[in-house]
Amino acid sequence: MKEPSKEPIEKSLFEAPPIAEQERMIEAILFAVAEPLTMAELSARLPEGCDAPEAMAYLRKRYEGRGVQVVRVGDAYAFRTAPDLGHLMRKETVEPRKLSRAAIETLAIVAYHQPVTRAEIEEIRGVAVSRGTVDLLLELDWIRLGRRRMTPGRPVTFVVTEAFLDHFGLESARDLPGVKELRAAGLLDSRPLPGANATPDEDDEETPGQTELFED
Amino acid sequence: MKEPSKEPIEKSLFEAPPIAEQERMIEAILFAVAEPLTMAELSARLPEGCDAPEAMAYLRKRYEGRGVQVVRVGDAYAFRTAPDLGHLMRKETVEPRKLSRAAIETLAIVAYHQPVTRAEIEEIRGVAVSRGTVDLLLELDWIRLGRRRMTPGRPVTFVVTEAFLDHFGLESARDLPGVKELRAAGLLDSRPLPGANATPDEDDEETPGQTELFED
Amino acid sequence: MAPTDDLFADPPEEAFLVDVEGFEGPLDLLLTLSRSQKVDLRRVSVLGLAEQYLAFVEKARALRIELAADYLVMAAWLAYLKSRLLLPPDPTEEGPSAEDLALHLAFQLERLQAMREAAARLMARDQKGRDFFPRGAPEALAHLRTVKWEASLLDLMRAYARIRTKDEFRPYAFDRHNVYTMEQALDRMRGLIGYMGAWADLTSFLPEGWGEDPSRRRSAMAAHFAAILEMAKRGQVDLRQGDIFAPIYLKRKAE
Repeated sequence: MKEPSKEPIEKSLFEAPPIAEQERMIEAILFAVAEPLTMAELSARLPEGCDAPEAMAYLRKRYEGRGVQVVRVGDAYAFRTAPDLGHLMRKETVEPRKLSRAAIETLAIVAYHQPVTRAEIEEIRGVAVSRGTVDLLLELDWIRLGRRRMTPGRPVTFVVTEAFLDHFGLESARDLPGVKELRAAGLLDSRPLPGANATPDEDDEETPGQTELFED
Repeated sequence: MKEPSKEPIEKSLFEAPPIAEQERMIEAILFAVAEPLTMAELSARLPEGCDAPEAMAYLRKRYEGRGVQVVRVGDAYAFRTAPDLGHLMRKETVEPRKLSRAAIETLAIVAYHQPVTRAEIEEIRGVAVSRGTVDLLLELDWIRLGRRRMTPGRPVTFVVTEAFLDHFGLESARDLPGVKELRAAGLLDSRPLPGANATPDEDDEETPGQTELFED
Repeated sequence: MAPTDDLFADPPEEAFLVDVEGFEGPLDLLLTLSRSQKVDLRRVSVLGLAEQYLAFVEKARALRIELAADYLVMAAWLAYLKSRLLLPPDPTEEGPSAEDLALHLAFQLERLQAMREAAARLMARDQKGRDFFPRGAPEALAHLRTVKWEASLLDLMRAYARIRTKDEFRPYAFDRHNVYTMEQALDRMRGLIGYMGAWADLTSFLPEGWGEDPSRRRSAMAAHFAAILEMAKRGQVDLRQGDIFAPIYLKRKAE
């Protein structure tokens, strides 16, 4: 495996660095060079008289069990992350975030009225629908574009997706409870505060205080 | 320096890996990237309960004198090849952009006097700073905008970046060559021309920032 | 590194003038001139320097070399400083003394010189990509920050309910506009029945303006259907329907 060393004359002229120094050298080269390097390429970079294979043997030994390792790629060498630590390179964090009121309302309108145009959504909500809201729902793959409406301007329509049904555990959008059922379920408060727009979400939830009083 | 560890309860729930393993982990992460990483960024990738600063201390020690080393850049850390081995990476050497004398001096003035306004740079060099010079330094990501000076006109200031520190192998602006001597000699003071006929820009009153930076 | 630096062992003035472009402004020129005094910058004779500078400007003028405005501004200022330095201090004059001004100029030169040296030392440092290197094949540290949008079916239904509720919330008022009552239909049918001959489709009896709009049509249809059922019960009409959902026919009952 050893490289045929240079002629003895040359060797005596150029004193090769100690093997520990050679090891340092290939460590630095292997680190800095983008591609895996063959022994010949490494040797070419080392000073005269160096023994790249021997230095490499030391280096590989040194990195055994470390967080990075010297691996052989074909007939070349490279530093690689230890396989058991690969997961550290990919950090996944999931941030749960509540869908904004505008987004959930827009989604609800699409679900209940599909196919529905943006103008119709705005009419039902009574406020403009921001591009961001629609984009987010599209990105979430909860709504998608339906057929264009055959009316002047041929506006696009929105419909809910399979992913939407999947997420909300529905067989089809038709399974969504109607207004009557919503009311029966107590979800439709028929006595909203005036200016219901401004009331925060929490107001729509049942006030737990009351039922608590009567339970147990 | 130690990070405040998690509450003991949590700590017992999530058994942190042994310190040697933590060292391997930060070794792998730091090795993988080209840019310096802060302790916080490292910690975020380690499992619960790890002590990144302690692991870092071990790691730095391990690489002392090696072909690659852990260097500190501002608040961050990075692996870099040992400077004495640069000659082995001739092929990797990126021809440094030829900087004009104006650009080099402007860079030095920003580094030593930061935060510094354009008027102050001009006052020191005795010549107008061309827009191209500042743009080039900004583009190289060696300087960036600091806070506006709280003087009439609220001029912008310039400071050096972490990329600057990284490029010149500096831990912090305090390690600039000769900075202590210059400060002791009063040559980093912003001393306005005595009398009324001062420089047109009145913003070089007192600049508390620049001394603060270098004070320990 | 600057070509001008070499000129100063024995400054040949011609070279000076040719090289005026090489100066980075009047302060740089002054700094170069001050070196010819071969003293520590702190001991430089500002008066001598002013004279050197003014001589330089004179020479340039004689050679019809155009100097940039800031060189001339500096010349004017130095001429002023020179006269102040030469004359005995005028006690009535306000502002900084000539010595203060001279000291400041010396400070500026020393500071510029210091920054020059600092710049040179900075550039002489080991530099990334030249003397030391980052990882050549960096791996991407992925930080996949996935936002999981949370919305339950309940949220969805509540949202919808909220919208609908908003619509419904108005003072109670019966919607007479779109409702046709059975009483109205009965009155109407009683009036029409006298003219009836053969079997006729119930829909042909719907009043004008109630056949188009679906909700009005539905209401009118229901009212008329109820009305004819009532009439059939009273034995006034016969009803017939071929099939489920088929048109309903009615005919005046033969007496």
